[in-house]
Amino acid sequence: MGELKRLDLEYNQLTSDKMRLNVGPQHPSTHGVLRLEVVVDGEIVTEVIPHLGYLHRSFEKYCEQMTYVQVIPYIDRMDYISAMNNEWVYVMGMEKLMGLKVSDKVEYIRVILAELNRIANHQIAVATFGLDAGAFTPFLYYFRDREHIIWVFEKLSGARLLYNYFRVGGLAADIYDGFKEDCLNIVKRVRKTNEELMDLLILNGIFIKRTANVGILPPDVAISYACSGPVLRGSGIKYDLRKDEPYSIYDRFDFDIPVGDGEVGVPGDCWNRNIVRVREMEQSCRIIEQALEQMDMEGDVKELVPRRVKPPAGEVYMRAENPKGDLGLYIVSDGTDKPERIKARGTSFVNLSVIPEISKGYMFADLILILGSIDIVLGEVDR
Amino acid sequence: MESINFLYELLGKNALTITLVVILPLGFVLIYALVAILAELKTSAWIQERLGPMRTGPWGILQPVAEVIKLIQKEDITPAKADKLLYNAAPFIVFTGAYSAFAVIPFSEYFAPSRIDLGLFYIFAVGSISALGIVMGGWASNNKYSMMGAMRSVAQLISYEVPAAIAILSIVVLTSTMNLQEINKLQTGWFWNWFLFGGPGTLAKWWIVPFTIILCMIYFIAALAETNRLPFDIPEGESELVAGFHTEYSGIKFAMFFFAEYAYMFVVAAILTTVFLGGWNSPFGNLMQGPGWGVFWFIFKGFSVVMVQIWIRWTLPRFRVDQLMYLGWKILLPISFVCFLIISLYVMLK
Amino acid sequence: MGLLNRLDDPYEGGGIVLGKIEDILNWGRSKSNWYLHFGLACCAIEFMAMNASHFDFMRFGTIPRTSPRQADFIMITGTVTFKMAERIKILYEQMAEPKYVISVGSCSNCGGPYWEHGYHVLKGVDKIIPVDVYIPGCPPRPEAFQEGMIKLQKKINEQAIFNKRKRLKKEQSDDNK
Amino acid sequence: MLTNEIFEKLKSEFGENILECNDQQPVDHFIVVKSEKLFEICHTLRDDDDFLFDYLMSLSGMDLNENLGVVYHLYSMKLKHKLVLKVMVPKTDPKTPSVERIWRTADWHEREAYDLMGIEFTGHHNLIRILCPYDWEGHPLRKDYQTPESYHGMKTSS
Repeated sequence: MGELKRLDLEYNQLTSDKMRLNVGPQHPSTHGVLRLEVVVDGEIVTEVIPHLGYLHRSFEKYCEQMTYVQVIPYIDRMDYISAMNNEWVYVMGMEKLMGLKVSDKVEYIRVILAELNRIANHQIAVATFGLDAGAFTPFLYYFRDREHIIWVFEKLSGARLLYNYFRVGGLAADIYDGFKEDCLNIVKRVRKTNEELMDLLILNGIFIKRTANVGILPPDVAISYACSGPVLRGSGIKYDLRKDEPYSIYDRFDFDIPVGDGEVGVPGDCWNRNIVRVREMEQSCRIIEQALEQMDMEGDVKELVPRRVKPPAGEVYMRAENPKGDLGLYIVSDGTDKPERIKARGTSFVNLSVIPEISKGYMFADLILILGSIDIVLGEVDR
Repeated sequence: MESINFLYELLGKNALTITLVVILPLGFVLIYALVAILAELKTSAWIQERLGPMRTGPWGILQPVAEVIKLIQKEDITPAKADKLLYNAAPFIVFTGAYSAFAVIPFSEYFAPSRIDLGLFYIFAVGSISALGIVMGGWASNNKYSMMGAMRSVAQLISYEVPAAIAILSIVVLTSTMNLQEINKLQTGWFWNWFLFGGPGTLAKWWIVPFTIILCMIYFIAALAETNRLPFDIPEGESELVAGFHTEYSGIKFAMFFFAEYAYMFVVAAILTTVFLGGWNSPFGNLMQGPGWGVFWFIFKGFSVVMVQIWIRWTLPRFRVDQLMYLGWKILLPISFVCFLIISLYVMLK
Repeated sequence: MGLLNRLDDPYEGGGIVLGKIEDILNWGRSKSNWYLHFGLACCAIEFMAMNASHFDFMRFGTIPRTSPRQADFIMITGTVTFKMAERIKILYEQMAEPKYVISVGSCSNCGGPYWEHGYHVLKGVDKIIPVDVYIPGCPPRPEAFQEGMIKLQKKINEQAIFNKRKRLKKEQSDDNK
Repeated sequence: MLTNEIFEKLKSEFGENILECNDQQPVDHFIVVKSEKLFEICHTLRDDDDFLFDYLMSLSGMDLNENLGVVYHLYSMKLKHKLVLKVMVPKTDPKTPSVERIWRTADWHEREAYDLMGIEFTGHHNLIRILCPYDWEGHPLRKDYQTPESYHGMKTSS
């Protein structure tokens, strides 16, 4: 009996050791240089501690040294996947500060470019999410289509990734002949690929098994963490700045805001966050079509561009709906031609902060998918 | 046993012959692995609308050769804190496990290196050795990712060995032999004599045909899991475990893992071919049947199965470790039991 | 093909046999290049586009590896910060010889747009690890990646494995002429 | 609600802790408050039925030469109104209450402000550097920051 009791005691003292895994900074699926310190119990994740700053390029310090025009290329390099949208936020903020009102043609071109870039961004997001789940082929299909969007940007701005195309008060160059046809072709292509990829990836049984009911983010937690974009909408909250406080000319278009409705899984899980992106591509296509129809080709896109940008002293907080969520720029001007301070509220920075909250208790393989479903860009997290 | 080994008959049973018999499959494995690697590269490229390697010889067909030449030259790193003995032994054990299975694989009616009566049993026994090597390698690397990969690998092997064995066992009930050569001979004739379609017999066999097809699929799924191919490649799942159990291996030792994976792919394809697809038999009765054709049909069928494995790899996403277990224990195992029961019933009634 | 071009060259020292073996070995290494993609910033996205169907980096016989042990060259694509620099060094040291480094983009070549005022950007990755090929651009176009890859293959093809000393001497005397 | 209405309501509740309301700026209006009662003020802003500021858009540290400042940009998901809140802290003793327990997103924002500006948020559960390496010296976004010569043997200037 005594022997048994001793054995029993020993058995109760047996605990499984927790293992501390270092995911990143160099890891195939951290989407850049994020480092996650993960404590795992077997395969179950018990704690996640993110370490940032591996791409901290001192963006805000640079802004203080540059003139207002020189800031634009640096803004590009923040969220480098959707550079057009980033520029737009900055340019809009500056125009608000200086009281400029740009012409309709400029607004339409900006909307089209921003929506094209939104599609490009979502394509990368969905593609890399599939890659995290182990599906390599959809990744290449999406990149094949993205290339056509890049070509349009290249014809406009000369660059493939970081465009430096928007200017305070206008654009760097006018659109080229055949821009309309190119855009319509892209829209056609995007729709076709999305349909194809629905079968191959999004509604694939294994993919649904992997992503549905994983990494659930409840709506109230999402708001408390100030999530935005597809992460917030994936939780079922209809919040989109394009509708909620229509900036630019978004009130002229007819489009829907897709939210995670729990068609598969529950709202707030990885699958729903992902499907929001897929559906948003379709909405962007609709906006592009309407914009192309309404657009007037006459007019000069550079007539309001000032030689020297010198806003009055003051401050403005400008935010707009970027593909990843709302990017906020807090621009403080002291009346000189260099900004006093520019603070960027990185969308990915804020969205990433929910990772420790929502990844506890899931498997280690799920953590990678949760990270993928949030769609971060480290350039924006670390700035 | 009437079947004869062509070489034994030609040269007599002496040391030279035995060496030849041993070396022939090795040569086959090496050439096959090179072809399979090329096939993998080119098939993936084709699926993804790319070209694949193009600059190594015409259409890149020398790519695997270049890779082997490169891998031989690479520095062979042993991590300082690794368990040296196990670390160095692991790749050899993995390759041995895959290669020794070739001892009983009947390439033709006239060539099977060894014709032991327990052929199937032997393959299952030595097939598990490679898992042992994977565990050794993963544990000895002293790397957390490697260890997780190794653990997953064992769990996976245990889960999928059972349904695979039961699927094969059902066919053994039908054939009442475990000798691979005998199983082949039973399937001579047209393709409806294959065990995929219930094996030889009268029309009365029709009601077990669905079950033999299901068994074939069960074995194929389990084989995918045992060879660590997508969608079951969680031991080396790139997106989470970096490179899994072979994270720390470089140079020629990594090449051995690489070769072993492809060799094992052919082993499972060979079993599938032999047991379900008629082995070296022509699908068209006596047409194209003969010693030379036998080798052709066997390799053709085996390679087709390998190509299907490659095709699946570039199409599907990956399972999670618990879902993999679920599939193995709760879906494949019960179904294979049911099929086993029905086939036993059929044999009893016959 | 490098092998065929080199067959016409006269072989100093070494002889024809060693020369040929050397060529075959170099050929293998230059045509089968597995890379560790060290994606840091913007250039990584362009590199992903490079990998995709339109440009198809795998045409050069490159295969992405996720473990540094199995990689032949490392692609540093993006801005190297001080926090990252030490990790790059560790990773480079973990790679098996022979190993090469391609530095992609202005940031990792010299600091790029972040070369002047920043406090947290390393001004060029060559301050910590030796670089074989620099690919300029911010970010480089996929064509530039291809050019860089061809440069690397050329470099590998010209390497001496046997009779290194003799080869070196000959090169020096050639330079002196 | 407009900024001056919010100002009036806060003034009636917190008295002299609410310093001024600036509606002269060309663009954004803001309210300046004292740092002592900041936590309570923020709590009211989030929970009061008239405010319901449940969404902290941004939290920025500022260097205003003699003072350091923290700027809070608030938004209400239900009532769809915005507010800019400012706090000044002296450079010699830059301490202000943390609002991390009110809006969880403030956690990382405050760490960032601490890292780059050196503002200490009292009551924060884990106030460590977030972007710079943990052994970095100084707070880089301050106007008087001098970049160190080298870090771990690597030169910081080109």
